[in-house]
Amino acid sequence: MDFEVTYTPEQEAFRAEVRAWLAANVPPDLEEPVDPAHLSYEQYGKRRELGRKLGAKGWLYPTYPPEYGGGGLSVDFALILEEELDRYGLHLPPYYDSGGRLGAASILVWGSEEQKRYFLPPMLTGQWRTWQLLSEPGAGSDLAAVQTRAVRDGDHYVINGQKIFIGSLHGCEMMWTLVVTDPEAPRHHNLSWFMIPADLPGIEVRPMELLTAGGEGGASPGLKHTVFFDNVRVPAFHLIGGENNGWKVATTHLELEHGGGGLIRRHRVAERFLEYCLTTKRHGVPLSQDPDVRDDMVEVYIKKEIVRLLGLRTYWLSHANRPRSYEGPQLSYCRKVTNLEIAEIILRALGPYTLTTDPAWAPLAGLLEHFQRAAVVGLHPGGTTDIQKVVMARRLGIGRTVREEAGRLR
Amino acid sequence: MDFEVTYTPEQEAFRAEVRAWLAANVPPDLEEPVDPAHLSYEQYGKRRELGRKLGAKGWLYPTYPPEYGGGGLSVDFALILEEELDRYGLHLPPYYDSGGRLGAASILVWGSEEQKRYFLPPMLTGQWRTWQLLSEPGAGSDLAAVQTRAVRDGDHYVINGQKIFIGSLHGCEMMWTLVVTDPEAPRHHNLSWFMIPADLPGIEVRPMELLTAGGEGGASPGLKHTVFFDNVRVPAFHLIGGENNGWKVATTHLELEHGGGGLIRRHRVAERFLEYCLTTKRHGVPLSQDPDVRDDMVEVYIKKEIVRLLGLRTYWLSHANRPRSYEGPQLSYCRKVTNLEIAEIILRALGPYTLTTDPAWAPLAGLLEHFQRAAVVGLHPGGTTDIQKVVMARRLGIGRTVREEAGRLR
Amino acid sequence: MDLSLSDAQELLKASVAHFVQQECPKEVLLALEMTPTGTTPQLMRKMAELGWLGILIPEAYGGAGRSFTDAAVLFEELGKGPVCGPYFTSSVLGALLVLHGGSEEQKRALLPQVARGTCVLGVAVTEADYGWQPQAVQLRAHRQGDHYRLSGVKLFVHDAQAATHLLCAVRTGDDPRGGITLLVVEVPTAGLTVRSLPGWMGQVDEVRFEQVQVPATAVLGGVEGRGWDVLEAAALQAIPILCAYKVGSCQAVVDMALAYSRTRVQFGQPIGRFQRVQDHIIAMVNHLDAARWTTYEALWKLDSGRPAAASVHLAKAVTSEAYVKVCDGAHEVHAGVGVMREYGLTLHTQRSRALYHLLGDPRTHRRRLADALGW
Amino acid sequence: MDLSLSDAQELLKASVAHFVQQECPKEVLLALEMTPTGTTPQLMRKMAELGWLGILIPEAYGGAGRSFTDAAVLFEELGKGPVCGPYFTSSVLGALLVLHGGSEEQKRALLPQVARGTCVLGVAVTEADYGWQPQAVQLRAHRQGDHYRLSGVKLFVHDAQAATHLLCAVRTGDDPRGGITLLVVEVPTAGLTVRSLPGWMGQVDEVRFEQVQVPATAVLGGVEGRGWDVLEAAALQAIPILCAYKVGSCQAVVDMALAYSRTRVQFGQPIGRFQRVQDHIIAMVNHLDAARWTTYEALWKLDSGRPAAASVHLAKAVTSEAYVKVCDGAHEVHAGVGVMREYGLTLHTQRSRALYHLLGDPRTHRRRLADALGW
Repeated sequence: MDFEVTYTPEQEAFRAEVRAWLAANVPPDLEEPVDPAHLSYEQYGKRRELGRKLGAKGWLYPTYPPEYGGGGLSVDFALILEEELDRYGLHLPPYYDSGGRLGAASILVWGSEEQKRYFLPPMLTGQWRTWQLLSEPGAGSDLAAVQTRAVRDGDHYVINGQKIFIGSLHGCEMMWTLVVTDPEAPRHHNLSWFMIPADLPGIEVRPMELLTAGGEGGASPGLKHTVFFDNVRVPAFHLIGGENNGWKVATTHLELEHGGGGLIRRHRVAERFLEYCLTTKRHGVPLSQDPDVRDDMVEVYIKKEIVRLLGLRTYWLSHANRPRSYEGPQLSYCRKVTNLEIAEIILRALGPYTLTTDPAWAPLAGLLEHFQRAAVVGLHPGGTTDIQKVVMARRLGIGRTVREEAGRLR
Repeated sequence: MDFEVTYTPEQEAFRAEVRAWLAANVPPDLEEPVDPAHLSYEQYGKRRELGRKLGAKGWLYPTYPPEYGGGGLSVDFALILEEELDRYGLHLPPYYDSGGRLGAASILVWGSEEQKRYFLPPMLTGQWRTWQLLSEPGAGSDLAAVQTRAVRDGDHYVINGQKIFIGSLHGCEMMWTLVVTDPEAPRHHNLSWFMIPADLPGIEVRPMELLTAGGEGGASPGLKHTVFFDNVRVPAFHLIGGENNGWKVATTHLELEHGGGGLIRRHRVAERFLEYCLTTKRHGVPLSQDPDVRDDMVEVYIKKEIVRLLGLRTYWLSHANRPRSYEGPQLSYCRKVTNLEIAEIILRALGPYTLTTDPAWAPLAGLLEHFQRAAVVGLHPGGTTDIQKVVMARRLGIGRTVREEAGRLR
Repeated sequence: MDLSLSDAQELLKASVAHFVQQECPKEVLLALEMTPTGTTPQLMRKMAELGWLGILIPEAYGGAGRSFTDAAVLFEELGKGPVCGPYFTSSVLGALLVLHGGSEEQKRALLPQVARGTCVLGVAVTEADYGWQPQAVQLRAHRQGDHYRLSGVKLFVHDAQAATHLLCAVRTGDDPRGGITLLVVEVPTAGLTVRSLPGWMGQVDEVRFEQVQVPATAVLGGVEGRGWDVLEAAALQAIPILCAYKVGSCQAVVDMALAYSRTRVQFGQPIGRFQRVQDHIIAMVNHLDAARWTTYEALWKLDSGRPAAASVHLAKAVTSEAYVKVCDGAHEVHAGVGVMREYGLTLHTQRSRALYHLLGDPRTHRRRLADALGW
Repeated sequence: MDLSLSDAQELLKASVAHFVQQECPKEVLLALEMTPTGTTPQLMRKMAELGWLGILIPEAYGGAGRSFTDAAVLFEELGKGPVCGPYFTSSVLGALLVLHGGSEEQKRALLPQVARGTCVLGVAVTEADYGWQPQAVQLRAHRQGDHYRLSGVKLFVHDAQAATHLLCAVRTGDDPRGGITLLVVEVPTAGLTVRSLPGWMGQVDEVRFEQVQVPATAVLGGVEGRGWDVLEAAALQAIPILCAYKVGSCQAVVDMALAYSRTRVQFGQPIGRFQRVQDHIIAMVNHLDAARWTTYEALWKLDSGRPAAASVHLAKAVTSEAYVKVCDGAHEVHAGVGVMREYGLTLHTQRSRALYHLLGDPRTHRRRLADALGW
């Protein structure tokens, strides 16, 4: 077993190259607001620009095929890239683009060659940012119950409906979604999967007022929206995977939503909390010397380490193309539950300081206050904890002799 | 609100009477072995004898109607009795007789007047000890799936089948059980409920080898058995509640099995653990002064207090004949889970001492070792924790507009 | 033994429930949550008229003079809202401080006004080194002739923005406990600034003293050094009422989840038919009932004159954790809908966190429970 | 990065699995559980022949000289049984103690025999004041000429009944840590009695010394005062292998519950279709995987020469709790069947408790984790 990249000379050279490139190309004035909803348009622009530069080198999607704009690199090289970006507090992509990450994978698996050549390069090279549109008012955990309709009209489809909990700050170029194309067909055989240009007439986007605009603390998408489709005409070419085959297409991005791609990002909040306790003195003594705080720190450390290891294992399975089963939803479940647990340990350890953003009093510029809210909000996106367990149970074969297979990622 | 009996002069007098009577009648050499499976036949005899004496005064079943051998007392008087018995570490009845407690209630609710006059007095006055026979190899949580058959033959029924996890040490005089009388009828309409003399030909009783012979630590039944019925002929008069009405009869004793009668017994193991920590010195200092042990003690104390209060509330609801709903199974669930939690806190607090019965080294004469096993075994009798939650959910009306009613207790 | 409420308590419960429904529906609470005081003059007046702002104040001082359990019934219903505002701080904790520590003159001056709602008491104890131990009170009041001079900060003070008088724990001596005095500081006073703290905490404030002069007559009870004893005595009685507020909150959140479990349909059936959803709610109910009965027993001990300290610490530890966990469970049940502000669940989620440390967090009360048990 | 086992490790895994299946089926383990040693001469011989008793012992001393991860693979499979017996104590902890602390002569005398199974090492550290801190070692060895004299008790010693040699931590000086020496005590020795402790703990013993004389040459490494350093160094490497044993145990218990979830039918369907049963098993799998990957990372750090202390403490804290919780979950799944002795689940339940404190309980390792992280 080897838990790290064991560096070959070639890889050492790659790391040096990446490090030099990042030093030259990461804007020095990149800011990361505590609350992603506060990301300025200017700052967002800098991140998009960096994304395009990474994309031009194939480093935005390093393991994707080069013919579609990816880097064609193996997992070890991709890990080096992630590690070096992490030194800047960045990850791939360096802005919120879950629609790109999940959508590109889906198109790679289910799109026609023509569609891959059309849609993937702008996604993989950072030209497009893409939103995923899944939940509807009547279809949350039960995603297959979506009601948004697409009706064929010549070489277009006409889409009507409403999607909620969508997107991020500062809009997007492209959207993808799951819609009903055959209302008469049985469940899971009635849906189709569309890529939709965001600027088509009839699309309206309205912000939602949530407990937090952000997501799960450090991996948060910013603002969420309701998206309305009013007779939106989408070219038939934008239907991926064939009519009424949408649920199959969805299994790929759901696998990623359910954690199947793994997680190698550090737990920024946990780490900064630990650092805060080590460096903040009370009565001249670091907080970490208070036995109760120290026990709380250990608790946080253990929890984040377990999630880190489950994330690393799943990342390896996915990127080394090993057989996967329940590991994705397990990671997702543990991450969600752990975040809430960590939030409550921090609340206990640091008291009401954890609840304010006051410039004079808030530790870590309000990061902890945001995390208190984000950990609650983070319980549901990408599938509730209950849904993760539904998938885990099927994959583990609990009460079943036939185990459900994990969604295809390539 | 009043959490205690507020003593009227009449009640004060009753307490004095009870106290004097107990002083005169509780054998001074009553022993309670740590493991109920070690109760000698002689000691068992003393307990039975005390039970008969209590029964003669109507104090064995103090709130039951006097015409059937009960005491006809109100809840406050019954509580005084329990409190005074508790000073001897006893409770009603002073030996394991869950079959009597649960069976008597069922007969009181569902028996004909003639049956009540025949069956109740020997039960309520301690002449009979009764075993309940519920689980079968194929029917545990799913009790209604029992397969034991009773076939009418003249003025008798002929019973064949097998029951497991039955009874206690030193046998019984009577058994009751749930059997199939109409294999063609739908679920819950195919069963009948029988009182069966234990000495009928064709009944065979074999001990089972379990992790512990005991139950939930301090409230434990001793040994469990498999009971085989081989063409056992039972008079038709012994059918309670009518043919194929057995499931309704069962709702009464299941309500009690699921905690519906409440609990006012002290948590002997928790209390003795706390006392042990307060009085046992290590390096000249009581264990309770060790900050970790002290925190563990508080944890145990809080858990047992919550169960005590839920038990008291449920006891009051039941004995004051107030509307009941989810409270019984909630109590049962919390008690089971809490016992296991307390066992693990004790394991953590006191180390491997908790696991030995060695005369030289075991604290509290091995009580804690027995509790380690008993807390595990106690998860399932009287309905698993999952089953308690099934009942709670129905009673709370989770996902249902119609709430299931609690089983009748009178 | 009788674990039911009295008829009078049932009546009070019903009228508070009606009041909350009429005067503090969700839309009003969503708006009040964003205000510095959490209340309005109209609400204060109505509650005063109903006698609720003086519920614990003896009739001799213009109050209703009712029992702790009665007050708990009131606050349990307010907790269901959850109704924000300075009612607990002023009419329970503040009033009890004056009752336990005030001179006859101070009682006559303050308590009738508290009952009428024309005086609102705030209680400023905690500071930058947050905690509810006497050592944490470090703001020093320097005696200079017939007044004290104060400079410093009280932090995480609940409801200070609504207060007309702040009961401030200050240090007048070095003895950790015996050096603490309570001062009645009128608002406004020169040099005193009260500022709402931004974030996820509701009506919690910073109170800043810059060379504030307070007359010597402002010492609660007229004698220095009694502050902590008075605070402990008042807190012992106030805490179960705060617990009752949380019990009401837990009940409201459980009811919300139960209702949603019946109406929200996914996978072709009400979500409450799924055992996982059931288990979230069952865990919530278990927390609720633990909170309820530990709280009620503490109230009964207080009202019946029994030693109550252990029960009070127990109830506080249990209810504070229960409220947080009940809200967590509700978010599991509600998923997306639960975090939409207009739905109203997050009013509770926020209060469950903001009230977690008030008058001592669970860990503090667990340790004090051990002490109270004589361990 | 590669988180898979090597081909050689997969081969080892398969042969151990085959061995456990053939030589230690459930019936055998149920019988061995009741014996003082937990093993038989035949089993010892077979394992020696397969090279497993010397898996960590360098080839120079007659062992197989394999890596920590290799040893972990062996013990993970043994844990699935769960196979009892002195294998971990003797061939891992004991052998590592001799390797770290023994003189060349002692290594040559003991290690080849350990590998052959003709010598079985026991490790006696804990006493009546139970704990794995140096302060807890109080049994004093008095030097008298060319021998030491010992009187006292070692308590909760695992596998002492099987041992031919006990490595005893004794006090030869007052320094809490520097005053500890390891003595190699042969069994039998006059005045030494080893007694099985009754109860729910398997092969755990009391070792009593009454005026026992041990030659001065029995000091491990020949120099006094190094005992604790040696013990810590050996424990750091032994613990992840004990963790791997528990990982295997957790896996076996999960597999048992999975199988039962498919075959046990209640309410007309396999019980595993009920979400509550699923959730018990899911929680078990989460514990298992936390145990597995914390353990594997610690092993990797050991084998690759990285600083491993923090990972070792982490793994020990996590796996000890995991094993207990996994067994609890399995009992929820199995209900009555699970507590029937012949079913075999309780073999694990017992071991999960009996191994909980061995080499330090989770609380100890949590605290040491903080220290190891430099906090």
